[in-house]
Amino acid sequence: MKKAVNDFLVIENRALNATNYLIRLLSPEPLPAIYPGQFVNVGINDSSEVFLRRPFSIFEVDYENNTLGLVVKILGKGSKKLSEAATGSSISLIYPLGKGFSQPARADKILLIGGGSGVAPILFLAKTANTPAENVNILIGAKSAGDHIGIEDYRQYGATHFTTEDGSLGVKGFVTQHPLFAEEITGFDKIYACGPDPMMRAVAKMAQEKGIFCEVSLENLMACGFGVCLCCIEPTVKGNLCVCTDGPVFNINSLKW
Amino acid sequence: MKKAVNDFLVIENRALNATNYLIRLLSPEPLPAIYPGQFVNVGINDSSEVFLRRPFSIFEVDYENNTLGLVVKILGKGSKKLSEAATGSSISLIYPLGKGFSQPARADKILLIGGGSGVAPILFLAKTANTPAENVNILIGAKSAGDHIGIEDYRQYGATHFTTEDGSLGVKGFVTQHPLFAEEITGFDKIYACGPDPMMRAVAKMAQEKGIFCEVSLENLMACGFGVCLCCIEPTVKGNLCVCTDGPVFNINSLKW
Amino acid sequence: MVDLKVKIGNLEFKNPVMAASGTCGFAEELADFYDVSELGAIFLKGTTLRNRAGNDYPRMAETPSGMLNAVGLQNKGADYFIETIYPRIKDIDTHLIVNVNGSTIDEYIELTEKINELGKIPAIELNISCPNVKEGGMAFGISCPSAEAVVREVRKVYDKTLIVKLSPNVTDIAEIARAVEGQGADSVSLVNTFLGMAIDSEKRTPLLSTITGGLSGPAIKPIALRMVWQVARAVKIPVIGIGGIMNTQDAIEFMLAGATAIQVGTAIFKDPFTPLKIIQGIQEYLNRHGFDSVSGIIINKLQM
Amino acid sequence: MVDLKVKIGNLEFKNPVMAASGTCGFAEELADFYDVSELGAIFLKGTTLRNRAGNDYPRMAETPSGMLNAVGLQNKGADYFIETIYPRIKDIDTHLIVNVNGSTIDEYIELTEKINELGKIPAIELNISCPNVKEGGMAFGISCPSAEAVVREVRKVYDKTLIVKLSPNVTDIAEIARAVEGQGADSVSLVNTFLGMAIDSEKRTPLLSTITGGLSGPAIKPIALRMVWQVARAVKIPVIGIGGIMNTQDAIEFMLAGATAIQVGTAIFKDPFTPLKIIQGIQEYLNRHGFDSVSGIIINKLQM
Ligand SMILES: Cc1cc2nc3c(=O)[nH]c(=O)nc-3n(C[C@H](O)[C@H](O)[C@H](O)COP(=O)(O)OP(=O)(O)OC[C@H]3O[C@@H](n4cnc5c(N)ncnc54)[C@H](O)[C@@H]3O)c2cc1C
Ligand SMILES: Cc1cc2nc3c(=O)[nH]c(=O)nc-3n(C[C@H](O)[C@H](O)[C@H](O)COP(=O)(O)OP(=O)(O)OC[C@H]3O[C@@H](n4cnc5c(N)ncnc54)[C@H](O)[C@@H]3O)c2cc1C
Ligand SMILES: Cc1cc2nc3c(=O)[nH]c(=O)nc-3n(C[C@H](O)[C@H](O)[C@H](O)COP(=O)(O)O)c2cc1C
Ligand SMILES: Cc1cc2nc3c(=O)[nH]c(=O)nc-3n(C[C@H](O)[C@H](O)[C@H](O)COP(=O)(O)O)c2cc1C
Ligand code: FES
Ligand code: FES
Repeated sequence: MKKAVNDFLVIENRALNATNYLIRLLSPEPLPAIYPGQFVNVGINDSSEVFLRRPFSIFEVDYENNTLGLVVKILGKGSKKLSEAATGSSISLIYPLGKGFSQPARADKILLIGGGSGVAPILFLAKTANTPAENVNILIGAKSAGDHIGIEDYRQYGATHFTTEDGSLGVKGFVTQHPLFAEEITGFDKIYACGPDPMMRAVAKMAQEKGIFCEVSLENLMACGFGVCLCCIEPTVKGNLCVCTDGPVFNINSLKW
Repeated sequence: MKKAVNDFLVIENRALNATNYLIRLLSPEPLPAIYPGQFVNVGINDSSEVFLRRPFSIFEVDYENNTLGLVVKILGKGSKKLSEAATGSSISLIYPLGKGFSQPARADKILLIGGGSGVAPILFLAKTANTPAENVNILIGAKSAGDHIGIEDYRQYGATHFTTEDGSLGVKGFVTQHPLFAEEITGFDKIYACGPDPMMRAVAKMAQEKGIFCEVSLENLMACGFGVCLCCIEPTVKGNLCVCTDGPVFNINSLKW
Repeated sequence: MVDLKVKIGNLEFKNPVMAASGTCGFAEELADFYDVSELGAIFLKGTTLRNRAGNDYPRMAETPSGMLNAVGLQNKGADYFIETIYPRIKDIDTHLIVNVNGSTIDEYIELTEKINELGKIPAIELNISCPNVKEGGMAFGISCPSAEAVVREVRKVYDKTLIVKLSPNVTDIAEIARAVEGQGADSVSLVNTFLGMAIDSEKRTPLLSTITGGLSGPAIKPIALRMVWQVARAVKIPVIGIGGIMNTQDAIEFMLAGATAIQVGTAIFKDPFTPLKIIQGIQEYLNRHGFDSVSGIIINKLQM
Repeated sequence: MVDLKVKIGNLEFKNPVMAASGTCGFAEELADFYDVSELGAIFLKGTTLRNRAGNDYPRMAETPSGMLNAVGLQNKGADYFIETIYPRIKDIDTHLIVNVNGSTIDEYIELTEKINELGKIPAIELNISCPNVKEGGMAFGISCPSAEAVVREVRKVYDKTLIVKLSPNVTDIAEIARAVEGQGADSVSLVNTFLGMAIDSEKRTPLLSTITGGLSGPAIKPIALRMVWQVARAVKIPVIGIGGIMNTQDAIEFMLAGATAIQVGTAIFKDPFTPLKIIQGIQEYLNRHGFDSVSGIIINKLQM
C-alpha cells in the first residue's frame, strides 16, 4: 500500500482535559483513504530527548478539508512536546499506517469499547461504521469524569455508556464491570476494543469465553511503524507478527493472550 | 570568583539586522558586578542538535532592573535557536565568566575596535570606561551597511567610525584600512579589539609593531566556560592558558600570534 | 550531471548510498514510499538458513540520539526467502544483497551456497557481527581466527562479491579487517551495532527482553567514523561506512574518512526518504566543491 | 534521613556521587559555584609526573548527545600539584582522589609514590585508559598483560585505596577488570571515553588537532551501562560507574546495573550543579522506593 511522509500544518490544538489534546492537522496533499484503526507516525520536532517518531491512531479524517485529527495523551517526553505544538507549526507524519478494524456488517450488533486515549480509533470506527446507530453501543472507560475525553457527542452514532474507576461518571469500575459487558455481552455479534493492555486482555478473555468475535488494537513500542525494523512484534498463532503492518488491529483468536 | 547558574527570563528579543539579535534577560537574583569582556554560557533549550552551552559576551548590564543584554549573531544551530527565544521563555546562564578588559586610565587615548558580533564587548567597554568621550575612538567594521549592528547611538561615548567591505557605510575596506588605524595609530595609548580572528590578528600585528598596548577578546571553542575542561586553550608565553578563565581578554604580548 | 558510480569488487553501483540490513526489510516496505531502484544497493534483512522467531518483546529502547534493538534475526529462513520473497523482488533495478547469518560455519556455507544459486543476487554481506543472537553472530567477528575461518570457508563456495560486515565491539577493528581481507573478502562494511543496555529505573528492570541489545543511530557516529578511518588506512579493499548516518553531511564525513560507499540504517525509521535525500545531497556537494565524480571525494580523502 | 554512605576498599564515602577526572578541574573551579565538600568524592584532573602542555587547539567537537575531547592530559606535573595546588585544596572535607597517568610503568610508580606522601589524598585512580596521549595511556588498558603489569607494580608501592580506570575500547572489558582485580585493585571505575572522530565536511578537515579524540556524554550511556553490568558480574570489588550520567535516573540505572558509586563527567559542563542534584535525587528515590540506605539499591540490583 502506498505510504507517504509529509509535513502537516497544525490548524488546531485543543486541550480536551488535563492530559489529552485534540490536534487537527492539514495535509499538504489530498489524503488517501484512511480507515479506523490506522495510525500515523509523528515526528517530534526539536527535542533533545526524543529520537524516534511516536505512533498515534487517527481519530478523524475530513477529506473535504484535507485534515486529520489525533487525540494525544501526555505520557512522556514525546507526547508532551506534541501537546505543545503551536497552531501554524508543522509536524511530519508518516501515513497511513497499519491495517484497521474489519467493517462490521449492517445487521451486526456491535460493542465498541475504548479506554483512555484508546477511544480515538474506537470513536472513528463508531463514526464510519455502516451499522445503524441502534445496533451500536459505545462503552468508554476512564479513571474519573475529568479524564473522560469529551470531544463531541457520539450519541448519534450509538448508545453511549461510561465507566469510571471512582464512579464520578457512569458505572463505577472498569469497562468489564459495566452491565452491558458483564451481563449482556452475549447479545453482541462483534466487539471492538482499544485501551490499556489490562483492559483489552480482560475484554478479550470474556469474548473468547463466550465465543464472540472480537478485535483489539495494540500499542506495542515501535521504531519505524512501516514494517522494516521488526521491533513491534506480537506473538500470534502465525508466529511473531508486526503490530505496525499486520496490525495494530488483531482478532483476539490470533493472539496468544 | 563566585559564579552562578540561573534561569533568566527573556524580556526582549529584537532583530538588529538580518543575522544579529539583541536579547535582554531578567535575572532572578541581584546581579553581581560584571565587567566588559566577561561572558555568559547559555543553555540552548530543547534542541536535538545542540548538546553543549554556547558562550556569549555580555553587551550591557542594568543593575537597577537586574537585566543583562546579549548580542547574538546567527552562525549555526545554537545561535539560531537562541535567536528564536520567545519573550517570556527562560534561558539558563552560567555567569559571570572570564576576565574582562583592563580599565583604561582617564588620560589614556583609546581606540576600541569591534567587528561583527565582537562589537558587543567593545561597546560595553565604551559605555563603562572612565575615559572621557573626547579620548575615545570607536571603530566598527562590518561586511556592509546592512550588517552593521546599530543598537543605540554610541557617539556620546566616543567618536564613532565605520568601515564596510563594500563601502556602503564609512570607509571601504577592513578596520585596519581605516585612516584612524592605518595612519593615526601611534596617537593611541591603548587599543581594545574584538571580532573575527583575522581582524584581531591584523590589529595585533600593527599594535605590536608600533609598540602600542593592545588587548583582544578571543572566541575559542568552549565546552564548560569555567575552567574545568581545558578545551578552550590558547598558546601563550606562559604556556597553554584557558580562554574562559585566563581570558577571554588577552594582552597581545602574551599571545603567540 | 556528476558521476555517482562506485565499484566494489567487480560490481558497479549506480551510487554509493545504500540501505542497511535490518532497516529496509526486503525492499518491498520501502517501495511503498518510492522507487527503490534509485538506491545504490539494498542490503536485505538478515537471513538465516532456517526460520528464526527472533527475541521476545520488548525488542527496542530509545536512547539519547539513538536506539537499542534486540530483534535477533527474526526471518523465515532461506527457503522461504528463495521461494516467496526473491521472486517478488528480483526485478528491482538495483543490487539486492543478502545479509548472510549463521550460528556455525557450516550454516554460513550452506546458506551462501543457496543464495549463490540466485541469479539476481550479485553479492552477499557476511554478517559476523550481530550482537543479538546467542550462538554465532558477533562471536565470529570479535576475534581474528574465527573471522578468518568463516570468511575462508565462505570464499571457497562463493565467487560473486563478498562483503564482510564487521563488529565495532572489538579492541582493534583494523586488525579484523586485515584478517578478512587476507581471506579474500572483496569489501568490509562497518559498523554493526554496539552492544548496549537500557534499564527502567522506576520499574527496576531491563528495557529489553534480552537485557542487552545493539546501539545504532547518531550517538555512535563518532566511533563508527573513527573505525572507518582506521580500517580504510589498514586495507586495500573498499570500505562501506555505516553508523548514524542521518544526512548528506554525515555521508560525506564517512567518505572523507575513506569509505567508498555508505549504508543508511536507523535514519530510515525516522524518514524512509533519507537515502534519496542523501543521493541528491551528494550531487549538490560534488557540484559545490567542483568534483566530476563521487570517486573524487574518496580519492581526495582526508590526508591524515 | 536515608543513609547514602558507600564503601570502596577501606574508604567510606559520604555518598556515591562523585565528580569525574578532567571534568571538575582541581575542585577549586567547582567551588566557585558551591560547597564541594557535599560531593561523595572529587577525582582531580589527570596528573602526570612532569608538566604536559597537552594537545594543540582545537581539542573539542560537539557530537550528537555528546562531545569529543582531545585535551591530552594537560597539567603542570606532580611537583606543581604537590607544592601549589594540594596545599590550597587539602582541607576540602571530602575525599580528593588523584588521577594518576604515565607513559611508562616507572612513571606510574614514581608519581604514585609522590602522591602516597600526601596525607589528605586517601586514594588514587590509576588511569590506564586515556585515549588522547601518544604514549602509554590507553595502551596499558586495552590488554590484560599490560593492565596487570602496571597495577601489580603500583600496588607494590601503594597501600591506600587503589581504583583502576578502565577503557571501553576493548573487546572484553570484564576480562580486563578481572585481570586488575587479580593484581589487587580495590575498585574499578569505568568507562573512560570512547575513541571517536569528527570531520568538517565542508572544510574537509578533521575537527580535532589530533584527528581522533575521546567521546563522552549521554551518547555513550547505553554502552557504558552494559559494560558496568558485565564488569559488576565479573568481579567482587566495587565498581564505579561512569559514562553519560546526566541526572538521577541515569545514576540509578548504573547502580541497578551493579555500580557502588558513580562519577559525573560531561554533565558538569552543562550544569556544574548536576552532582548535587543527583545526591538530592537519589535521596528522593530511596524514600519513594522505601530503601533505608543507598546500599539497598545496590544489593537489590537487577537480578539478571
Ligand atoms: C498503533 C498505536 C496507536 C496509538 N494511538 C495513540 C493515540 O491515539 N493516542 C495516544 O495518546 N497514544 C497512542 N498511542 C500510544 C503513544 O504512541 C504513546 O503514548 C507515545 O508513543 C508515548 O511517547 P512519549 O514520548 O510521550 O513517552 P515516553 O517518554 O517515550 O515514555 C513514557 C513511558 O511510557 C512508556 N510507553 C511509551 N510508549 C508506550 C507504548 N506504546 N506502550 C506502552 N508503554 C509505552 C515508556 O516505556 C515510558 O515508561 C498509540 C500507540 C500505537 C503503537
Ligand atoms: C568568550 C566568547 C564570547 C562570545 N561572544 C559572542 C557574542 O557576544 N555574540 C555572538 O554572536 N557570538 C559570540 N561568541 C561566539 C559564539 O559563541 C558562537 O557563535 C556560537 O557558539 C556558535 O554556536 P552555534 O551553535 O550557532 O554554531 P555551531 O552550529 O556550533 O557552529 C557553526 C559553525 O561555526 C563554527 N563555530 C562555532 N563557534 C565558533 C567559535 N566560537 N569560533 C569559531 N568558530 C565557531 C563551528 O565550528 C561551525 O563550523 C563568543 C564566543 C566566545 C568564546
Ligand atoms: C532494528 C535493527 C535491525 C538490524 N538488523 C540487522 C541485520 O539483520 N543484519 C545486519 O547485518 N545488521 C542489522 N542491523 C544493523 C544495521 O544494519 C547497521 O549496521 C547499524 O544499525 C548501524 O547503522 P545506523 O546507525 O545507521 O543504524 C540492524 C539495525 C537495527 C537498528
Ligand atoms: C574534557 C574531558 C577531559 C577528561 N580528562 C580526563 C582525565 O584527565 N583523566 C581521566 O581519567 N578521565 C578523563 N576524562 C574522562 C571522564 O573522566 C569520564 O570518564 C568520561 O568523560 C565519561 O563520562 P561522562 O560521559 O560522564 O563524561 C575526561 C573527559 C572529558 C570530557
Ligand atoms: S515498528 Fe518497525 S516493524 Fe513495526
Ligand atoms: S571552556 Fe572549559 S576550560 Fe575553558
